[in-house]
Formats: sequence, C-alpha cells, structure tokens
Amino acid sequence: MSDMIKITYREAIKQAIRDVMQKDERVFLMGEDVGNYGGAFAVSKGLLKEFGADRIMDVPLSESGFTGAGIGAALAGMKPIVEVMTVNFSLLAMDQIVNNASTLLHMSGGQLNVPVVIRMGCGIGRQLAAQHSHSWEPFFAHVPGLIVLSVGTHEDARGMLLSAMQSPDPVVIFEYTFMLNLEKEIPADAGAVEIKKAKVLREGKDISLITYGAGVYKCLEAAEALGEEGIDAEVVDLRVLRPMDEETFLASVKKTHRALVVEEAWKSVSISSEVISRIMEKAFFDLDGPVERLCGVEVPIPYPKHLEDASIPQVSDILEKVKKMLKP
Amino acid sequence: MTEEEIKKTVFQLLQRIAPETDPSQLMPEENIREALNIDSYDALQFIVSISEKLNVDIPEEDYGKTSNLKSLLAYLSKKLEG
Amino acid sequence: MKKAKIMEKKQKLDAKEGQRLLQQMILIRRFEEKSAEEYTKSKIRGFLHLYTGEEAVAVGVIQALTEEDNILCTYREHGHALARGVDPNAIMAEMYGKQEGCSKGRGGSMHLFDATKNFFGGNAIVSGHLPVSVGMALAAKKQKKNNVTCCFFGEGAAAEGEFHESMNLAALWEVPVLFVSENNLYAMGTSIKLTHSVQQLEKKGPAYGIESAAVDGMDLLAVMEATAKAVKTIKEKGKPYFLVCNTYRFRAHSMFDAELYREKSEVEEWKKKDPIPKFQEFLLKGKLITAKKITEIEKAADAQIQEAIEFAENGTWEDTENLTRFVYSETESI
Amino acid sequence: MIKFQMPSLGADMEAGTLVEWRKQPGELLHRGDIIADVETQKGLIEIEVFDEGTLEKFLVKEGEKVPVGTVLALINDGKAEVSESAVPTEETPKPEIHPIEERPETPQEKTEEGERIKISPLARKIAEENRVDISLLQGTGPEGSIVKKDVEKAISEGVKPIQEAQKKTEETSAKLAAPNVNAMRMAVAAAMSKSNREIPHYYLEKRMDMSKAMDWVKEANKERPIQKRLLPVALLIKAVAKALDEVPDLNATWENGLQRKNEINIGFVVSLRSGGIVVPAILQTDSKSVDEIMENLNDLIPRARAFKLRSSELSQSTFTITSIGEGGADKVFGLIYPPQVGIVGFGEISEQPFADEGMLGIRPVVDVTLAADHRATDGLIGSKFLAALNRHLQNPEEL
Repeated sequence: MSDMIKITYREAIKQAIRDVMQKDERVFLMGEDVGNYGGAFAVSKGLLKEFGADRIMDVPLSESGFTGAGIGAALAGMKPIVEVMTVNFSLLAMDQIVNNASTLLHMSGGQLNVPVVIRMGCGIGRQLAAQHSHSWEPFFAHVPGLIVLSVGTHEDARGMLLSAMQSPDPVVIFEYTFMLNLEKEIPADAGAVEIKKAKVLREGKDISLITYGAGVYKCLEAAEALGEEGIDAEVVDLRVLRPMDEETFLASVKKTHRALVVEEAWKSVSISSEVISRIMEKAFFDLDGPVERLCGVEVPIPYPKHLEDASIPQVSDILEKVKKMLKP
Repeated sequence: MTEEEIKKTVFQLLQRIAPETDPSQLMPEENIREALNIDSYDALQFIVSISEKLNVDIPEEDYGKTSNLKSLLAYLSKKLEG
Repeated sequence: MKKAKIMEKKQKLDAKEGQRLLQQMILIRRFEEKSAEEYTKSKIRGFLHLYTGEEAVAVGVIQALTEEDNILCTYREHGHALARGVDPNAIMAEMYGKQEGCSKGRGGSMHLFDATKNFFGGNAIVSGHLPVSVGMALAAKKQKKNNVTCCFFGEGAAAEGEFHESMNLAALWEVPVLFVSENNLYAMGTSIKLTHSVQQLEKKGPAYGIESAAVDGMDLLAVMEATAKAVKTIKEKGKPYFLVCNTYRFRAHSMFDAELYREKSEVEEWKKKDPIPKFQEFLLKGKLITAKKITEIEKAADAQIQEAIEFAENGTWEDTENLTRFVYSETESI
Repeated sequence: MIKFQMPSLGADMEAGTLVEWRKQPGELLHRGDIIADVETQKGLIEIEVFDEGTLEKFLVKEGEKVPVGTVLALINDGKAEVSESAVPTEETPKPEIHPIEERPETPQEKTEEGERIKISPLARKIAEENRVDISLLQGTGPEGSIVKKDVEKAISEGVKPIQEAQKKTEETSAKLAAPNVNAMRMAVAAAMSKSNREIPHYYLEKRMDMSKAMDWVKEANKERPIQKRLLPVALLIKAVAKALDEVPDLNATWENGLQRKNEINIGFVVSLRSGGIVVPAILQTDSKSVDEIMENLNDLIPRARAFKLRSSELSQSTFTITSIGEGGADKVFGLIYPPQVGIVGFGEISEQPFADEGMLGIRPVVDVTLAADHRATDGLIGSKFLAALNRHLQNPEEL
C-alpha cells in the first residue's frame, strides 16, 4: 500500500487543475472570480500568481457569453476549463451547453469536436435557500453528447479532471461545495482516474446502496452502522451520470437481490428514476423485493437548518429504510 | 426466398416443435413425422407455423406433399414462386 | 457616404476579379431560386431561409477574408457557404437530407458545416453563435495567430442578451472578431421599428468601445471597401470591429410566410437596388465584362446547379443503424 | 404539357384555397412569374411558376380549396409527354418498425379467493424450478409477499422429490428445461400400479366408420383460416362427451359407491417428448363446440409440453380419452385413472375394408376401446356407450 496523505476535497481539485495546466499549454481556466478573488470557494487561490492572468481569466457576469466563448475556444483548438461558479447559474448558459457544446459534433456530421470541460459547484447544506441550493444532475444527465461526472470522493476530486481534459467531447463536472473543507486520505501518488465506470466502494451481500455525489459518504457511513447490526450493505458510487454505466449496479443487484437508490435531487424524473428503470428492465427476475429510493423532497430548498436537513436524505433515513426493507 | 433460406426456416420451425431432435440430419426422402416422432397435433402446429412464417396457404389436400424434406422444399419453393 | 471618393477606388478592380465576384452573386441568386422550386416539390423539407437580395453582403465581406479566417453564420447561410467555396453539390445534398451532404445530411439547410473551409455553420439559435465567435477569436489571440473570426447575424440578434455580453467580452478581451450585422429590416415578421430603440445599429458599437461602421449592403463595392477597412483595423489594432450592412431580402422570411408584415411596394422599391444588375452595369461600363460573358456566367451557374440537383437526387439515405453516430466522438482523446 | 400542381410550402401545409388566377389561359409564362394567389392558414401567398410555356387551361376554379399536389392548370411547354411540375411524393425512407418481442406471458396464479399471489420475481423463479406450489405458501416479505427464504424453507421441509440422489442425465432430452424427467416417470408408474391393483377392469371394443366425420372435418377446414383448422380428435372428444351425456354412469367416480358427476370434464392424455404423460382436462366438454375444444387443445397441449400447466388443470377430469395416433399400434386399451370409472382409447384412423348395407368398400375407420370399472358399471352400459358414440360419429354435423 503506497503511503497515504490527508487532503481536503478543495486541495484535491486545485492539484488537479494545476496538474493539467502544467502539462498542457492549451489549457486555461475561465470563470467568475477565479483569478484575483482566488475562486468563489478558494479552489483556485494562488493559481493566478502561478499561471498569470492570461491562463487564469476572471470573466464578467455573462454566463452565456463566457460559456459560449469557452466552447468557441475549444472549437478553435484550445482546452478551456470553464468554471460556472455554481450550478444554480448554469441555467443562463444552458442554451450554449445544450444547443452548441453537445450538438455541434452531430449537426456537423462528425466534423467538429468541442473538448471543453465545464466545472460547477453544487450541493445543499449551508442554508443558501432555494436559488443557491439546486441539484440539477438529472437535467444535464438527460442530454446526449455530454459526459456528466459527479465528484463524490476525494480520489475523484483529485483524478477526474485529468481524464476529462483528454476527452474530445464536452464534460460537465459536478463538485459538491459543502465537502470542500472535508479532509480524507488518498494515495500520495493519486493521479488520473477513469471516467467511464461506476465503482463498488464497499462490498456487501444483503442490499445494494446505489448513489452519487453527496450521497456517497452518507451511504458509506450508513453501511458501517448497518454492519454492526448484521446487515451487509454494498455501496455503489455511480460517478458517471452520462453515459450511465449500468453493468456495475446491475451486477450488484443480481448479487444482493435488493436495492436502495439515494440522491439529493428532487425525486420526480431524477437519476434514481433512471437507475430503477434499468434494474426493472434488466434485473427483474433477480429482485426479492421492490427497489426503493431516498431522494430530495420536492420543495424549493428552505432556508432554516431543520427544514433544509429534512428536505434531503440523511444517514439516519438510510438506516431506517434499509432495516424496513430487510426486516418488514 | 432461396431454397437454402426455406430449408433454414423449415429446420428452425421443426426444432421448435421437436426441440431435442436435430432436423438437419433428416434424409431427403425420410418421413419427417416418423423420424422426429411428431404426432398429428404437432404436425398441424408445424404446418400453421410454416404458413405464417412464409405466408403461403397449405390446403389439407397438399399434406401428402409435405411428408418428406425433398417434396416439402420443392412444394414450398413452387408455392413461393407462384 | 462620399460617393465620389468610393468611385475612383473602384478602378483597381480587374476584369477577372470582377467576373469572379459577379459569378458568385449569380450562382447564389439562382441556387436560392432552385432551392425554392425543390422545396415546393417536397424534395427539401423543414425550414428554408433564402438569401435572395442580400448577395452583395456575403460576397463582399467573405472575399476580404483569408482561408485561415473563421466564419460563423445564421440559418440564412447558403449564400455565405457558396461565397466561401463550400461545394454546391454537398449543400444541395445536405438539404435533401442525403449522407453525401456537407454535414452528412444531419443538419439540413440551417446547419451547413465545412471544417476544411473553417465554415462553422449555420446556427439556428438567434445570437447563439456570437459568444462562440468571441471564444474562437480569443483562442486565435492566445495561439498568437493573426486570423480573423467573422460572425454574421441579423439585426434581430442585436436585441438578444448574448449580443451585449459578446460585444463587451470582445472589447474587454480585445479579440480579433468581426461582427457583421446584416440589417434586412425585419426579424422574421417584426420590423426594426418595433425591435430597436436605436435603429442605426452601428451606434451601439462605441458604447462597448468597439469601432463600428454602416454601409449600403446592396452595393458590392461599398461592402468590399468597408470590409477591407474593418479587417485592416482588426489586424493592426487587435481589436474587434462591428460592421452593419443595410440590406433587404426580396423573398419571404421562409417558405411558408404570407409576408403580412410588409407592403409589396416596399419590396418593389428595394428590388430596384438589386445588387446584381447594379454590379453588372458597373462592370459593363468599365469594359470589365461583355454581355456575352454575362450570359455564359448565367448558363454556367444553371449547369452547376443542375449538377448539384442530380448529385442530391443520386445521394443515399444514411442507414438507420448509424443513428447514434456523432453523439460522442469516435476518437479516444485529443 | 406540364401539370402545374398546388405546391407544398411547409410540412404542415395540407391544402390551399385558390383565391385568384394572376395569369390567363394563352399567356406566356416565365420562370419566377406569379401565377396565382393561394390562401393558407398563414395568410395569402403568391405562387410562383418555375417552368416556361403558355398557360393552356385552368383545372381548378377560383375559390376552390384543394389538397397539396392537386393539378391546378396545364402549361403547354411544346413537349408531347406530360410531366409534373411539383411532385410532392414522400421521398423520405420509412423507418422499419422493429418488432417488439412479446413479453413471455407469466401465468397469473390465483388463490381460491381469486386475488393475485404476491411473490417476488426471484422467489417465483426458484419455486418454478423446484415445482413448489406457491399457492400453499405463507409470505413473510413486504406486504405479506412470498420471498426467497419462504420458498427455500418450503423446499427443505416440504415433500422431497422422490429421487434425491439423482444423476443428471446428459442425453439431449435433458436439454429441455423440464424438471427432472425421472420423477415424472415414477409418478406415472405409481398411478398405473394403483389403478391396476384396485380397479377390476372390463374391456369392450368397436370398429367405427369415420368417413362422414372425416368429410365433415375436411369441409369445415375449408371455411377456416389455417390457425383455426380442426383435427379429427376434436370431433372424437365432442362425440365422447355427447355419449357420456346419454350414459351418465360412466361420467362418475368410484369412492365407496358410484358418485355421478354433473360436469363432463374430459381428460385428454398428452404424451411428452421427453417421455411421460400428463392429462389436462377440457372443462364442460359437452357444452363446448368442436371449435372451442380445438382452441382448448391449442392452449393445453403446448403448455403441457412446456411444463407450464397448473396443478388445478390436471385434477378435474371426470373421464379420460387416450389416442394412439398414427404409425403405430392399431388400437389402445387404456388403464383407468382413479377415481374415474372409465377410459376410451382411439386407435389409428386408417383405410380398411368395411361392409355397410351389404356393400363392401374401403372406408377410413377407427378401432375404439372402452376400459371400465366393473365395480361401477357392467358390460351392457359400456356397450350402450360405444353404440351412442358410434351414432354421434355418423352425424358429425350435429356435434
């Protein structure tokens, strides 16, 4: 086992950005407050001094404008990283992402690649109220032509961007801002990670906990607690929300015969809706009970802490639901 | 439909009725029903499935022409050209 | 505009160049007429927006650009594609939906692409390609190339938020982009009087610190003149430029348009300023062409268009098995 | 001559009203001339002509609304052959519709009260593989559904399959997804030996003329699509049902005394390709038409051979028929299925010499046998039954 280092989720992301910028001249970071302010959440602090204003570009508050410009620069041979401060502002850039980035390759009959990476801060949990607490992974995961990644672990925070920069197609990366200060151990020599497959983070035989993003560490915590009560839960981190890797979670369900999907996004037309449909279609005869899910309550996220906590699945909810499923 | 394709379809349909047999071993003049141990009920099913798959009508008087592989294939290809 | 001053500059034009430019305008005019005919025969479906009347803008601007320059247009882009040298056969096949089309049949009339000619499409979301043009110019600046990115759009686009964001970004980042607004007075069915507080669009440029000019879009020589100045300014100062070409479309917005929003008399008035006969007169007066040569050019254009029709007719339908191709790239990495 | 047609100006334009002709017959037409004004849902549109020639004649009057493609006028272009100007033929390829494979129809188990048994897909699969009758199980899963451990418990506690230490036979017949074939063989053996041990059989036999019946079937099949074609056996079954109607003592069971049955459910012996037999019942056979009986056969036989019969379908016969079919023995004497009191055996229908009213001819005939329980009936009743059966076969149209 190579020696491990303790690192915050934020530091892992910054290392990834520094790596790709050092390795490839064509890479540059553009986004609101990424330069002089050091990044809205201090992710890019220090990068301006190291790489200069030409490669760490502060942009005006014109999400459609600068996202479109990033797409144009990618078309013309550069490898921009566009930072949309939070996913909440990405709606303003949706036309550029959906009608240009993810469509030009097809409309041009395969002539034009758009190798742009768009990073977006997201997630719930610091009482930012409705307009600043959106989970729109399902929106983007619905669009053919996009690669959509959800950074649920520190290894992925350190490694996903490195692989995303190689992609000839547009990649959208969801980073969970409330995890930025969280410290975890990762291998000291951690580097690029593949971005095509889901991953079993904990083996188990009684039930499959299928999740992504903010749900990953919650499910791992729940699985530990369940272990003490004789329930052996398997935790599957989807990691790639499009194109979705179904083999991994189908194999898991075929082993455990039970599944619980956990996510923070609103329940209707969500990632869980897609995962459960695929289990129904391809693992029906392996099910020993209906697939269940814990999702965001369908309400604009409220400001007060107790309501905010009640609107998304917590570890206690996962424990209670699993026990109900296994011991009715 | 070439004769080869008709033969392939016939073998497929016979396989469906007599799963544990191997129709391709049939000798051209060998009586199909005896060789593959097919009773009158399954014989009717076979005729129905042939008529649906190749969409040809097979009146009862022609049953005689379907007793062995050689005459069956000849009968069917004539029907399909007609 | 000081008409006289422009007149003496025109002498520099030689016969060969003059005839080439005329041939381009005539080819565009007749290509659009043929497209209309093929549409009524259901050979072309979907939306079809024709460039008849505005030929001088595309020809005039594009002749001033080099092969390295990038071009991005709107959905009314047949003229620009032809002026840029995209193969008429491939354009017609594209409108027929055949896989021999310049976008493999997948884009249709509104989405003509040709990467070999740096022709980055027909873009059908109004002003959607403006930020993209700024980005391409930004990339050129970073790569220290000295090419220009030329972005065509109508006066309708100038009312979109993205127009303002793009103008600001272009000026702020000082990128080599040439914004060309083809002001044909109507955004689909709404006159400019009902869409712009300030109808002389060139007045908007200075608000962002962008050098701007307006020109008579029906006068090929004037457009050529103005574009040459614009490109020179961009290359020397490394700053964006905003050129407004006042022009007019003789046909409807698209094929299924009763043109309730404008008077027939207005259309007739503008037809008197048709750029093709005006330029023909200039060439004849300057002895740069003969009437016989003009007829030859017209015949050659018709032949070229007939060949394009046959090419499209003989084109093949892409197999539905390929339906999901080009959603993701087939190369592993760049 | 060119046919000038109503042009299609948009995919959503189906028709147009010809408001006004802008050219008159005899006028010369040039490419791009406006030939007419047409009213559409979008308003009045000027229609161009793309051909050169003289306007010959109008075919549509002003004010008429006509669909796209209608010939509005003829233009004389000096050429003999008639061509069309606007040919709105639909050119785009029709995407072939991929056939959706039918979902295998899972049988709906019903408990006595009729509502559906709740069982997880996994539990159902295990139950089917081990021939466990789930209607007997108590569910411990969510909403009282039967789950895997319930089925596994039933298997371990329940009736062990008789041959536990069975070697898996490799020959091709094992390839069939049949549960183990030997268990089937042993079950048949047990029933037959019980029958032989306990039931005093008496046997009767009669050769019956099948010419009228066979002709009737031939005629009937001419009017029916191939899928609905009848087999002679369907006729035989109906004839037996009618005969039982006249001789009710044979439609009964022997359980300390003769218990007559009011329903006539005829069990039909189906031989399985992998060996062994099952005997599904056709319920109320007497009130069913020959077509309905054929339909029952078309449902029961394939399911029997695919081991998809439900236990309830195998336990309601009141009388049984066995038919030896072609290419083998001439006749068959059945062994009664307890607690029934009779079984009819049909031999092969074959051409034989047959005397009828002093004339000797070749007729299709069948040797019919009856094996009956002497505790329940005597030979006279058996022979009365065979006579009735023969009479019905001579009047097939009444069946």
